[in-house]
Amino acid sequence: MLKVENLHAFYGKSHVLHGVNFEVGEGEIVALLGRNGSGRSTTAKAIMGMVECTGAVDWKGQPTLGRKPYEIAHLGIGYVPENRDIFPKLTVHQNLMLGQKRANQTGRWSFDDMYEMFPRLKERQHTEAGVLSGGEQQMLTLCRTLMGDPDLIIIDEPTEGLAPKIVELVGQYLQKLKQRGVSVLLIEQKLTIAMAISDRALVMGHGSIVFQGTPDSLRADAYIRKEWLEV
Amino acid sequence: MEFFTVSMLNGISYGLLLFMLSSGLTLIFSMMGVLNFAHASFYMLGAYFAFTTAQLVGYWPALLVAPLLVGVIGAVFEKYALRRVHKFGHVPELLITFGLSFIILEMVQLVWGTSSVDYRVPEALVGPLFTVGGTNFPKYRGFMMLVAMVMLLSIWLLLTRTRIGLVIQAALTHPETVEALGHNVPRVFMLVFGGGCALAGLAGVIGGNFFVTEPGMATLVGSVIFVVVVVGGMGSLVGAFIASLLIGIIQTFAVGVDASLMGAAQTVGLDITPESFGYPLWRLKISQIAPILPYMFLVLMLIFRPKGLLGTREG
Amino acid sequence: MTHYEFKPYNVGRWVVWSLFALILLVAPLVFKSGLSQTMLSQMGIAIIVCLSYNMLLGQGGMLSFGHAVYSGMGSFLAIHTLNLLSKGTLPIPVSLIPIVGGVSASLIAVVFGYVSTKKAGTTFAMITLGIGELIWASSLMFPEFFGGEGGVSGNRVAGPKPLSITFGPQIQLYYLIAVYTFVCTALMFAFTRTPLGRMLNAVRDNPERVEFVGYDTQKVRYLAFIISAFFAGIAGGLGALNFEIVTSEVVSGPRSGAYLLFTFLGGATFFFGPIIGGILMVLAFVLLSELTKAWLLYLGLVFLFMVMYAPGGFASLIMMNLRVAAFGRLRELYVGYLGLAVTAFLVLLGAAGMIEMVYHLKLNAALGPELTFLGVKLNAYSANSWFGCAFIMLTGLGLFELARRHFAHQWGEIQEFIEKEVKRREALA
Amino acid sequence: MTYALELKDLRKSFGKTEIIRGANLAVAQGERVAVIGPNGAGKSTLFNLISGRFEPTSGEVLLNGQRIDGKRPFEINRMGLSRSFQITNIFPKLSVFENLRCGVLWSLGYKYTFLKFLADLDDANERAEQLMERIHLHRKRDVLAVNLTYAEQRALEIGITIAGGANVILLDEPTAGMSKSETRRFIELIKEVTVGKTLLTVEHDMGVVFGLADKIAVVVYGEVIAFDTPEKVRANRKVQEAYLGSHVADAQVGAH
Amino acid sequence: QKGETVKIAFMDPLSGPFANVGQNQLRSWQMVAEKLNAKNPAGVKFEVVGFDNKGTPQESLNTLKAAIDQGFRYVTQGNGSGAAWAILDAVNKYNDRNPGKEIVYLNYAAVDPALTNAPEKDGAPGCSFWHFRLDADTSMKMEALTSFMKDQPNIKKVYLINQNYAHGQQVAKYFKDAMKRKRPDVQIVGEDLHPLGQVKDFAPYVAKIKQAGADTIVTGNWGQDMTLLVKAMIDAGMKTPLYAYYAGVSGTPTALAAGKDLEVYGVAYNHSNFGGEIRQIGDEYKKRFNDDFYTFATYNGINMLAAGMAKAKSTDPVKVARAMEDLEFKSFAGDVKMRGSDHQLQQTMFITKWQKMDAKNNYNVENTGYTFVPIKQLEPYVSSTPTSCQMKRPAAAG
Ligand SMILES: Nc1ncnc2c1ncn2[C@@H]1O[C@H](COP(=O)(O)OP(=O)(O)OP(=O)(O)O)[C@@H](O)[C@H]1O
Ligand SMILES: Nc1ncnc2c1ncn2[C@@H]1O[C@H](COP(=O)(O)OP(=O)(O)OP(=O)(O)O)[C@@H](O)[C@H]1O
Ligand SMILES: CC(C)C[C@H](N)C(=O)O
Ligand SMILES: [Mg+2]
Ligand SMILES: [Mg+2]
Repeated sequence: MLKVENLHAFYGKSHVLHGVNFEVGEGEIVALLGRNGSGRSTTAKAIMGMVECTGAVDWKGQPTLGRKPYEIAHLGIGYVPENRDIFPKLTVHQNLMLGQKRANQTGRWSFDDMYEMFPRLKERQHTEAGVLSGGEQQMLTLCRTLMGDPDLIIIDEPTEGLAPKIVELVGQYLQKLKQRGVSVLLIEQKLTIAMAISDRALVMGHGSIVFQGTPDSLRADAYIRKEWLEV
Repeated sequence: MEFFTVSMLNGISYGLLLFMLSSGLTLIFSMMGVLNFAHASFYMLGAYFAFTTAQLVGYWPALLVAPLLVGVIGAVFEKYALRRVHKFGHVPELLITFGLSFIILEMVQLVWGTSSVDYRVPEALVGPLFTVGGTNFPKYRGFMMLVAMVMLLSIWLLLTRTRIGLVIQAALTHPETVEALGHNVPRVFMLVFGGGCALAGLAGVIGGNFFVTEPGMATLVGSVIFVVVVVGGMGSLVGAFIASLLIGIIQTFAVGVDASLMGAAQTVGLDITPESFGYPLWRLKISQIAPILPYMFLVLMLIFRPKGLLGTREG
Repeated sequence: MTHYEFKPYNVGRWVVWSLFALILLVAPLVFKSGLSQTMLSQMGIAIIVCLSYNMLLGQGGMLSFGHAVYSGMGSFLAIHTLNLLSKGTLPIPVSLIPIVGGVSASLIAVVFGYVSTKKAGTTFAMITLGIGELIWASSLMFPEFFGGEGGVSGNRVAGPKPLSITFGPQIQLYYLIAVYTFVCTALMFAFTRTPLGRMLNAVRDNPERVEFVGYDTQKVRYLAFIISAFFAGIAGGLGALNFEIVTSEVVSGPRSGAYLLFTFLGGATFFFGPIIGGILMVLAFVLLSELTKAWLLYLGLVFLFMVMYAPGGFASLIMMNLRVAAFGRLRELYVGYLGLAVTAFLVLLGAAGMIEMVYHLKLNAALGPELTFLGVKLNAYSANSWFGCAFIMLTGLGLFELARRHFAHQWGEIQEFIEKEVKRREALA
Repeated sequence: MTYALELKDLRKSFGKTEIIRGANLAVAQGERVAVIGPNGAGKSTLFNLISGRFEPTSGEVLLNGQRIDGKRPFEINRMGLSRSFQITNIFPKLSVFENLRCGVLWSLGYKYTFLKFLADLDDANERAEQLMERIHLHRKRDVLAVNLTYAEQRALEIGITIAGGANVILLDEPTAGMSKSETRRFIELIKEVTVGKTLLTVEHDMGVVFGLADKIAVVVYGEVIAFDTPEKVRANRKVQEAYLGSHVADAQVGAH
Repeated sequence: QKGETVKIAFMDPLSGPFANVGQNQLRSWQMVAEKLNAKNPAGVKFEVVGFDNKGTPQESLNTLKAAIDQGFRYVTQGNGSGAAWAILDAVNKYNDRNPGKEIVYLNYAAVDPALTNAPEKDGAPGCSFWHFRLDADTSMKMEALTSFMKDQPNIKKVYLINQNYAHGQQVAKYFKDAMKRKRPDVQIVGEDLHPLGQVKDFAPYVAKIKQAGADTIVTGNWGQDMTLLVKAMIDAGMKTPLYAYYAGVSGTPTALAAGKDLEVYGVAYNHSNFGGEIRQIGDEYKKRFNDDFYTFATYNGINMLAAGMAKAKSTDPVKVARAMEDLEFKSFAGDVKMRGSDHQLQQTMFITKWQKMDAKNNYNVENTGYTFVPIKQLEPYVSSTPTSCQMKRPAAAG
């Protein structure tokens, strides 16, 4: 579904991605692993058209490179940024509304689904999102993107700052997404959960993919783990 | 009683006029966070455009055409200039509108000259609407009130019944994220800015002939509209509405009050003579400061209630 | 805004300050005419005012629309003091009058500043706007203090005259102003290097966090506001001496606006930016307006373009080039600059020619279609002039675009080099 | 005995919702306490109440036996309490060094002075330099804080917090967003600089919690439901249910 | 001095909001100079050059410096007393400090009476040897106006509305003084001073005037403050007669025309329906610039300079200034005299009434079809006011 070829990305003059290649298939959960600063978030932004880049990104057979982020979003890619970009002055509910691309859009997910998934959000639905706790904000960003009914969702470190119990929950929900036919590109730091739920794992280092394989093969590959994941 | 009624009517209609002048500014400020110093210039443009279009096709079409033209100019400005400086922060945004106001002023003087133009109230709206004990209440004032109410209603609907308001508010702080959610942020910004300018233009069409259409007209209303927006609570439309009315009414009644501090002091037995310290201040009558009361209002409001009347946030 | 603090001595800094002093010293010897001497004097004053304004804007993030209140009230109190002095009731020399202006302005700031600085951001901006409007409006209403339309005038040739310096001739006054300019600039620079100065930056950046390292943000702003008013008042006092008349325009809104605009144009993010701003302010108001009737249009356009393309003001442009120079790459750029300058000049020439013709048609058409622009005779009715101007402008524009592309490329390459170099040095450190 | 920090029946409501519902806690001098609890339980809010960012609706906060509730943040800071923020809160346009020096100035008594040069404040400069080295940012001495990476900003956040040498330090998720190695290093650093001081830290990472804390306070729904040694808290049924989840108690801890 | 060129520096706003007035007046000076160059008794050639003082005192000082640098010895200014004071003061000081290079200042429209009187308090400047005023000052105009008003029996209750600054305050003060002398029975039923240029809506004032039961309104307002006042009166259907200083200034006539039967009187040293040379100049001016010629003082200014130079047989400012003291010369409306004691021109004043054009009064003001018809002519002595000026004359000039 998503095919990334020879992707190079730049922040101004600094060259961050050096030829990234990978694919994400339909209904697949792919984990993108790597150390801090290895370029995972940049990859996500490049796919969304938010950084300057060269190479090719194909989405359902259509090239998307050079399009504007909102156009890419309309093509069905959802993105959950890493730094909890909730809209602080809007209420929780309004934040979710903005996830929808058009007013009263109906898709796989309804407000109720979201509130069911995270009851905490339901309780806070009329609160300004800016005052939510860190973890609540994290939940909100995830739900907001889901409201846009994407076919592929790119999630950047969704479990950051979540209580262990909720981390498990998020894992379960990602599985659920998959069941409903949504592909997931999961950028993670926490190996445990990433390995537990993903179909395939990618490991990134210094701006390129240094390993592709199943979680099991990654587990088996001590060298990659040592060199590119742990210190 | 007659004086009271007339003053009340004057106050309300003046307040509504203020609202008309500042609604576009509120719109832009609340949604985009831009303090548009060229707002009054767009108001002036509206008046001049209306003057010219009214000569060509008559007043009523001008009522539509002139604001549209102003709106287009505003949108173009947003697209090619304001947008570029958005990322630099609020001060540059404000300054670029400052620069624009110079340019508009000079352009207006080049095209229409530096004297006032003879932009008149249409025949149909000349004359009294009704009479209160010998004082006419002009039709045009009534018309102004009507338009102001329509403006209030339509902006309110826009803000509460559409998602455009949400998109913009969110885009203010996190434009990238909003785009990633599938919203065409730049276009929305352009529409809002253009819309706000068009509102200013409409105020110009209506205010231009009520007041005087001349190059100084922008400066005349320049700062008082900021007072309305701030006193109402930055970005609160209803707040701006209430503030306009309050300012209009207070100012109007203040004109009728000839009391001074000196009078007050004398009633409590203090004797103030021209030799007393600060005599000019003691002597000052309320009616003399009526036109600058809004600024006092502004300062006091910000000191004691920085959010403004209905504002939800500060700064 | 990086601060390298070399102790004990910073040679570069000594050079810069000596140069500044030297320029102040010789400027009137180079520009001798009466007008240029007053202009130089005004520049000195403008420099102080803009620097003091930048204490608020650049260093404290406080956007004030009422700075003229403080410089202006300083002027008024200074001129009243001068008049007392002329009458012999006050035994202080004329050269100390600006200090009176400064002290009185800061006293006023003690009152108004308290209410203004309670909040930051837009609230602050709007309070200053309101206070500014109030003072301006009352300046006309109270002729007793503000002198009505005619303002208050005085005579600076008064009081004791040590060394037979009367301050009558402009040149003597200029040197007084120069001394004040130098000292005030030095003091304001020193301020940026003090704990309060630094906390002011911190308050600008993140007031909330400041509260959690022990500082009361409101108090930081308040103190800075008073200090800034002090310098503004000194400038006001110097202005009173320079013009020997103070009218209500010195507290006016447009005056406050001019401080804001030109401080920004000079560059609010660098200490020395406002110095450029002050100089430009005087040039624009005095010279540009004599040169052309369209000066306000030009001014507006300059602002528009500066804000869009160089939001850091002239100072940032200079600093960018200094950085290139520091890495030893400035030389290669001179061809590029030359190209840019020549082509930009062509564009300007053509555009200005047309603007001048339009203005001429509008304002002076009755005096005949001819006008002289930069020594060239243009005929506003002839297609030739228009065509000529348009041709020059369009050719200029085309060439400019070429030059710009070339330059942008070169510039980008150099910046890349510098980035790398910085990284390399960082790694070495 | 006087506690370093004591909360007595602390309550806080926002509008109608009560977020902190009668929290009680007494932290002794020199104790290192980890505060854990589900998302939205009120941990950060508790910190905000203690540090003066919010005013409690009712109840008392005592710092070394003195009431501090209702005081402004800078007053509390001057009394020897310093905190970091969950969402990075630094001075973006100042260099790393300046950021740290800002954290140092008041505690060394320089206050609002504008009669001394910063360059001459040897003690402050030295302290800032030392700190910079300790948080491994000395290579970025003159880099503006905005230009730091996220992890570096987090480090700076903590640097500013400990710069003033306060006796009671509150850290809100100090290691969020850091990689494992960085986390490890930071835990060491935190341990080092808080020797003899009182520390409260919010954490979701159980590895950190168990590695760092003498005691753990569990906040659930605005109340402190448990306050005890790590072993006892881990064994606590209620805590497991409310927070740790089924297998985390052992699995995740083991992972580190 | 025959054949010499005398350069006059004109300093008034040529850009910004008052540029229209400034431009108009500069052209008036230039055209009058051109006309009179052909036949002036001194045989000199006048050349008027514009300097843009932007209407502000401070910029006036800069333009003055610029003019001095360029060798100008005569300056003229009129728009606004603020700038006038600045120039007066600067000229005084400059002449003091630069003997032999003196400058003379012709004031053609700034009407603060204090400019030709003794200083009101210490430190303030007052009348000056270097300053000559061609316009009639506020007190003189009020003298003329009240001389007319005292004969109007239906004036009983007067309402004063003025701008709260020097000029407006003076109008109010002089009116009260004069009326007390001339018609003690006239009652002042109300008095308003409003901030200059701040009022957007005059309806409240109109309501207040009505409430006060006034039968006459006196105002010194000008510009927007005048136009908006008139508009508000028309809107409210108020017909109370209006006695104004500046009913004829740009834009106001257009507003007046909408009021149809509004009763408006003005006072000035001129009116628009003269015949003779001045009319020719006016007509030609209108043809050339499509604008009204209203600054008649320019005619007097050039004439006075020429006569002064002829008398002094020199163009040296000190000598010319001396010669112009008590000089009698021809104005557009007969003989006039520059009073030596305070340098205030003594001239005939006119009361005009706003009405439809007719055969005799056919100057179409702002193309409204209306005009200001002179209904009373007052000889110079009527409006002449005493001066407290104690002129200090330079020794060289004595
Ligand atoms: N806005 C930016 N400007 C310049 N460089 C950047 C920017 N954002 C990221 N970088 C650099 O790009 C590189 C890759 O960053 P990226 O955010 O993609 O890493 P990551 O793998 O997501 O790491 P993290 O765990 O920190 O999220 C890093 O070296 C970082 O310093
Ligand atoms: N100013 C406020 N107004 C309204 N509600 C608030 C405010 N501040 C916090 N809250 C609410 O209080 C609750 C507790 O928030 P807090 O930030 O203390 O949680 P937390 O325990 O730190 O959670 P996390 O671990 O996710 O950071 C949240 O539900 C939040 O929405
Ligand atoms: C423009 C003029 C009507 C101003 C008037 N001369 C005055 O002194 O106020
Ligand atoms: Mg990342
Ligand atoms: Mg928290």
